[in-house]
Amino acid sequence: MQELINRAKELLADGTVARVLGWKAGDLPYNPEPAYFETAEAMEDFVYNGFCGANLSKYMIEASRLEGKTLVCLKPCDTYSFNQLIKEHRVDREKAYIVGVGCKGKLDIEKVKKQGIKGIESIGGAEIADEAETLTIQTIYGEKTCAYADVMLERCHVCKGKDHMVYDEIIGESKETKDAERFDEVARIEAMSPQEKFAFFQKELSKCIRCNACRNACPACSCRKCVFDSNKFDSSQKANVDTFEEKMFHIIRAFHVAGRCTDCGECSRVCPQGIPLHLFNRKFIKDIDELYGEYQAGEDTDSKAPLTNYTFEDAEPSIVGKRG
Amino acid sequence: MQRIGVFVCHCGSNIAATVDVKKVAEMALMEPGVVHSEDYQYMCSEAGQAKIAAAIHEKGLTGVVVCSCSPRMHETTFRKAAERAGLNPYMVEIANIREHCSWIHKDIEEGTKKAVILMRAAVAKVNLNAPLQAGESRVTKRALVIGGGIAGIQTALDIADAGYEVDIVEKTPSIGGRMSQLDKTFPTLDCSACILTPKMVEASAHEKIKIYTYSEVEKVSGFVGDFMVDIRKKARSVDMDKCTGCGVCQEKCPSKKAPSEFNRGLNTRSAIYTPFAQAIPNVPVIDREACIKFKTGKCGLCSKVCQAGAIDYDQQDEIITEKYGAIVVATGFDTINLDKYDEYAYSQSKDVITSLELERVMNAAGPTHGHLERLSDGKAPKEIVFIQCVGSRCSDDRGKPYCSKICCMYTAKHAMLIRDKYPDVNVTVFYIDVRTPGKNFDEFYRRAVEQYGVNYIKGQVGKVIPQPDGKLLVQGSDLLDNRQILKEADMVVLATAIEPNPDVRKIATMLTASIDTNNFLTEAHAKLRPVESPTAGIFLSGVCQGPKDIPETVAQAGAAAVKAIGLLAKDKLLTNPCTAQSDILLCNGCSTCENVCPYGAITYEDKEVNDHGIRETRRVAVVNNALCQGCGACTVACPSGAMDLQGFSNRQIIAEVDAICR
Amino acid sequence: MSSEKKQAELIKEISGVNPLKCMKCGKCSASCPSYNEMDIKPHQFVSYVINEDIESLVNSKSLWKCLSCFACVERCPRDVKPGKLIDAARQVVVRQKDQDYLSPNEIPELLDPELPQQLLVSAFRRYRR
Amino acid sequence: MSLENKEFKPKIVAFCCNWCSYAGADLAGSSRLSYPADVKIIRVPCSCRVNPMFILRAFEKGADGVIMCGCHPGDCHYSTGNYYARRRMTLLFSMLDYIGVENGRTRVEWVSAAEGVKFSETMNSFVEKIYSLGENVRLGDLRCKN
Amino acid sequence: MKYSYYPGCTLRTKAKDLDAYARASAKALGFELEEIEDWQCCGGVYPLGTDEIATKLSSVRALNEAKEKGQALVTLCSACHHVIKRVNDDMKNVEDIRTRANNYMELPEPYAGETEVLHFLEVLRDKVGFDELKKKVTNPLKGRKIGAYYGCLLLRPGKLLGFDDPENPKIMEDFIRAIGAEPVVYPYRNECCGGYISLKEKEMSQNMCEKIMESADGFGAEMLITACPLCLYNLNKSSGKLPVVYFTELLAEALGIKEEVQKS
Repeated sequence: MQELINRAKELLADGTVARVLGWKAGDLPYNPEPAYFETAEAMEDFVYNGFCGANLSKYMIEASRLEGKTLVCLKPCDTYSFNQLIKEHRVDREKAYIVGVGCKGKLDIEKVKKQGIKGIESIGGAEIADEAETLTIQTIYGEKTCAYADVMLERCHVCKGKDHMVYDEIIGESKETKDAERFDEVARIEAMSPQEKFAFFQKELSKCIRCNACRNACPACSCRKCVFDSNKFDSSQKANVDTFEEKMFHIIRAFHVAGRCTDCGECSRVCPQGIPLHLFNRKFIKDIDELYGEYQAGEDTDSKAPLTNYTFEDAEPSIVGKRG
Repeated sequence: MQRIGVFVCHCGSNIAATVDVKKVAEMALMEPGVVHSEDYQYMCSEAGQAKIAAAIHEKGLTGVVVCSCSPRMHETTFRKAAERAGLNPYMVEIANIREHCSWIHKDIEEGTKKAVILMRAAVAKVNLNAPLQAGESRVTKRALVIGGGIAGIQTALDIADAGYEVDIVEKTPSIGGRMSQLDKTFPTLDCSACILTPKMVEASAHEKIKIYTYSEVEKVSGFVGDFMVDIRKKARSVDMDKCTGCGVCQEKCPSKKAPSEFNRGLNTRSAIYTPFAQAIPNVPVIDREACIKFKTGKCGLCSKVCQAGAIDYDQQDEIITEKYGAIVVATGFDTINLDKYDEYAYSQSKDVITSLELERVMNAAGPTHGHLERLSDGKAPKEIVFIQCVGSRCSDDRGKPYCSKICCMYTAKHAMLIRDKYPDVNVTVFYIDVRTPGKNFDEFYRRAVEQYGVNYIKGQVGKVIPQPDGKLLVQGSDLLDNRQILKEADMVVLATAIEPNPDVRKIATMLTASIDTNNFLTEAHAKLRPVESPTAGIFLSGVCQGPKDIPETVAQAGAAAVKAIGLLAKDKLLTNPCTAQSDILLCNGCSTCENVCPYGAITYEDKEVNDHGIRETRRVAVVNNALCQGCGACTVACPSGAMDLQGFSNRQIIAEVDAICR
Repeated sequence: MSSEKKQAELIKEISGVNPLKCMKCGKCSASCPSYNEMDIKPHQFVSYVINEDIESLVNSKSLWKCLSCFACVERCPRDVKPGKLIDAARQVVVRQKDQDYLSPNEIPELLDPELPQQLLVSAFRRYRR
Repeated sequence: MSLENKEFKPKIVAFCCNWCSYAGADLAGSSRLSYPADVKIIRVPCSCRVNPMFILRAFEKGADGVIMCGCHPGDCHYSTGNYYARRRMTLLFSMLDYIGVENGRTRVEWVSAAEGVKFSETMNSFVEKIYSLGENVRLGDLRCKN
Repeated sequence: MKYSYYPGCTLRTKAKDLDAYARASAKALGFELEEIEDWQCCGGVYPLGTDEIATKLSSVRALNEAKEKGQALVTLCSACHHVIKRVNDDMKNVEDIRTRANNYMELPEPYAGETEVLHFLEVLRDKVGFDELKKKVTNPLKGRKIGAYYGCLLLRPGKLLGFDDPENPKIMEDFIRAIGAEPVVYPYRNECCGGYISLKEKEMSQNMCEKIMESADGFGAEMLITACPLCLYNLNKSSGKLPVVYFTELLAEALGIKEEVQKS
């Protein structure tokens, strides 16, 4: 982290960048939040550790409009999102100085809490440079430990890899954390009976409180105005609770980002209700891979997206019934 | 709030028999926005239209719903009527209660219920309609004709005579097309060259016509009135300006083994060649695949003998870009490949030939100098058998499902010509049906039978069996006699099915003109718009649209020309106002819409916007309304809903959905 | 349904042939190697089925002269395949009781030392239930 | 068609492209080829105009089945519209299947302007399918609030 | 390379030669024909009634056995090839037949036409390659003028069997060329010999064979080859103008193993 901070200060000092986009410590040891730093002094609050899960790519939409370059810290998976935003002309590559930061898997505080660890005062072992494979947690009830891998975010178990897709320089090493197959969960649901599938999704979606956290965090959901907020589809009748958007919000949101979603997992990470929203996006990704050839959004900035592309021999929609 | 009038048509009893029209009109009054409703016997009649006009005036209608036949039938009629009464024509919507309702249902209650729902959907839509104004686009006063056969030549001449510039693009080294390969033409038996060559000369001499031979259309963009076309002028290796057409190069060329395309491969030609003596332009090309100079670097004889110094081995393909207001497709046909019909032994015997090959055999400039002889041994045949419908009228994948239309007549012609010139030769024709619908056609065929003694046998041939002595045993049916015939012949002529020139698929794709399962270009309306493609500004001339003979081709060529002239005569075109439009405030500038637009109608511009007081420059999508055809692909691709389609907006369609599911 | 109609339907069903596709070109009869042995000619089979004259069809000599060589099937331009109709008609006959065209009793006299099994097997399949 | 359940009259929305399928439906009409009145057609310029939101909207408003018809691949009036539509619908249908909505409630058929018979046959078979599936409760009921 | 092999009834009795020469030649060419266990007769004719199932089961059994071994199924006799290939096509493409046949068979895993069915000649052409065969010929049959007799079963229906152009086939001609002899093309090579009809209509069949013989003779053939025991029988029953042998006999001869086979 120190290397990162030093380098950031250097770049601020020589005027290469006008600001730094990173994370600053929150009120709790596990909730750092995205922040801009414009001076060396301000950098004192800068943190980068296992709880810095937030994908900063999306902030670059806004930062692209600011005067001067912004140094942005992107983890390997964040760079896919950044690339995708370049492809969609939403960020200006010239306005970004990308520091590819190392990552050894990001942590899910909910998983820590599920282990019965409460009253947390401080957490050791979450530093990136730290080789520790366990977290040492000081709580008001004394010291507790848990395995790092056991409390990682779901997305880190199916990590896309430790390579940055786009960067100006890389600081810190990344670790391979993949220990599960990306589509296993989707396949498990696909294998269910229609009744089971429906029951599963009905249960999950019923938890939704329409707080829009998923939409706010999603780098693909970067529309100036969401269709659910505009009157273009008559889809935002706020008066009635049981409206179109209420029922179909997540399906439509997933469809809107289909072929653009990099599977960064932010939606599920930020959901206060713990809905596994990534299962929608990942279903589309799985289908796209199977039907139209492997495609990873954000891997490059110029390939044709699956939904703006076609071949003469594409599968017919009836394949859905035939696949069983 | 709109003030909507609903007009329910009885269509005589067509609608009224299955739909309670009074009830539909009555129910309409309960719909939001509806201030007037009435029913009438024939809404499309003058009296019916007058009722609509009257209601517009008297009730101050802002929208009209007509419950009647399909919008494909009378939408334009009603829109024009409304326009005459001072209403924007795009404030009219049709509820299709005939084709989609009364004609398919029997129960009145059921039919009425459905008609009411269809009416509601249309009313819901009109409630959200907005007046639309057709835009204008300019017309480039020049036409392109693709294909230089008789169809293309005739079309070009007619357009040029009307005073417009025309370019002909012809793939082969000369214009003339299939007709130039024919010996005589039915039903008058004039010599084909005698009537075609003057037209070729006229076209090449016409000051308004420019001919690009040995050239192909490479790229087409733009739209009706304003097409931009790239034409590839293939390297001829001969300078067209210098060449005098003396022909010495062809005589001296040592490479003479290339099969002659013009003579259907029945003999050979030199590597530097003009396809035939009357070729226009009379400038040879070098076939680089056959030329010794190009293959080995040695030779160069043609260059040495050319006194004009016209030979240019370094010539490159050239791309010419030109603008056109109208494009006429006249790509013609070829005969089908007979590989799958070897029961007729076409690949096994040289004496089994196609009718087009017979044309060359009969022609004085052909491989046998016009003598009727067997290609295997040069002997004069005594028995000739013609087999009709080879590959035509086949429902399997070997042939074509359609009738090729010209074969009955040219076979009668061939039979007659042979009997006339060689009275000792017996001619037998195996036919399934003899089809002669045309002026003086049946008389012509009867002449072959009655005056020339051609033996017509009703029945198809099953197999042609080559004999060790070189004769051909034809095993066929005589269905009228109910017997199987074994007939010994010296020559067998196959009336081979014709198919559109294979290039037409590529061309149709470039033009976004639709094509049917047989690769014939589709006309805009089978009966009422037979020479227009559904794609605006594209016209069809000749066999590319369907099998036809020379008189029909020439007639269609003229018709296509008239349609093209009608377009070129306009200074401005009104464009379809149902185009996409992007909401500048919602646009993310993501380019997704641009990627799916088939017309290149969407571009991105940096524009100053005022978003609730915030002024900034944004990259936003801009639709060129002249290019946009209104398919709507972009509207669905757009994630933010910024892109919408006028006349079929998201809200309008959702309103229809809601009305139906209510 | 009349019994003739039923039989016609049965033949269409067994053969999978739609006789209405026939355009009466006669290419089947032109291809048939057994043509001269047949009383009802291949191209006529179609009209017998269309006209529901199954009686004549099943009593025709042609049934037992067709070689099932598929020349007519291969060459039929309309995908009608008269050979299949003939086979179906033969099926209709041999499926009826005591209508076998070949009885085991005749076999010994038909045999000769070179005669391949295949011939007996296939003849049995064609001629018997 | 199974009509045992006389009570159930399904609501079926058919999106038809203007150039092929709507014309095919017209041809079915002018050929008097009947299909159940439960089908209501919405005219769109091209199958690529059909937004998945329209389909979800229909279900949400109580439709029991939604079918989309367009020109055959390769025959699109706008050249490529139906190719995009084909991908969109395939993915949408797969998603609906994934969340447990019966696959039979959605269908895409390519119907040309000449295929009046196909149009009517398609609608008959689709309506029959919807009758066999019964009323659509799931999509209207995806997110029950507790 | 190992193939499952279906000999068929006649190759076990009257046409032992066809079989013996084929097996020996296969070995010489570096592939093996592994006879499937407990095969049953294919029935000799493809059941034309679309409603027949029972008569197709023996073929399905053979096909399934090859599938379980993961091998292609090779046939020699034209009739067996015709029947098995077409039944396989039914199993692959005709749902009704597939379902009903599988119901009868009660296989551990339903059979759906997975097996590739190859005629011995197709193995020579598509797997070994005629060029490769030519290299292995030790005793080229130089100067011999040979007419190929295809008959009907191998070729038709052309689309289903996919063997060769049914009107102008050339696989046997290429084969003849590969073993060093000169093929004689004659128009009756794809006409029927009369087939099973020779049991009760000897004269008809003989007339047909006569025509075939005459045509071949007229074009200069000195002998005929065939793949079908029934064709061989019928042709031999005619005037016998030309000798008729199985193609495998000439193959063995060209590979220099004919005598070896005869001895064993």
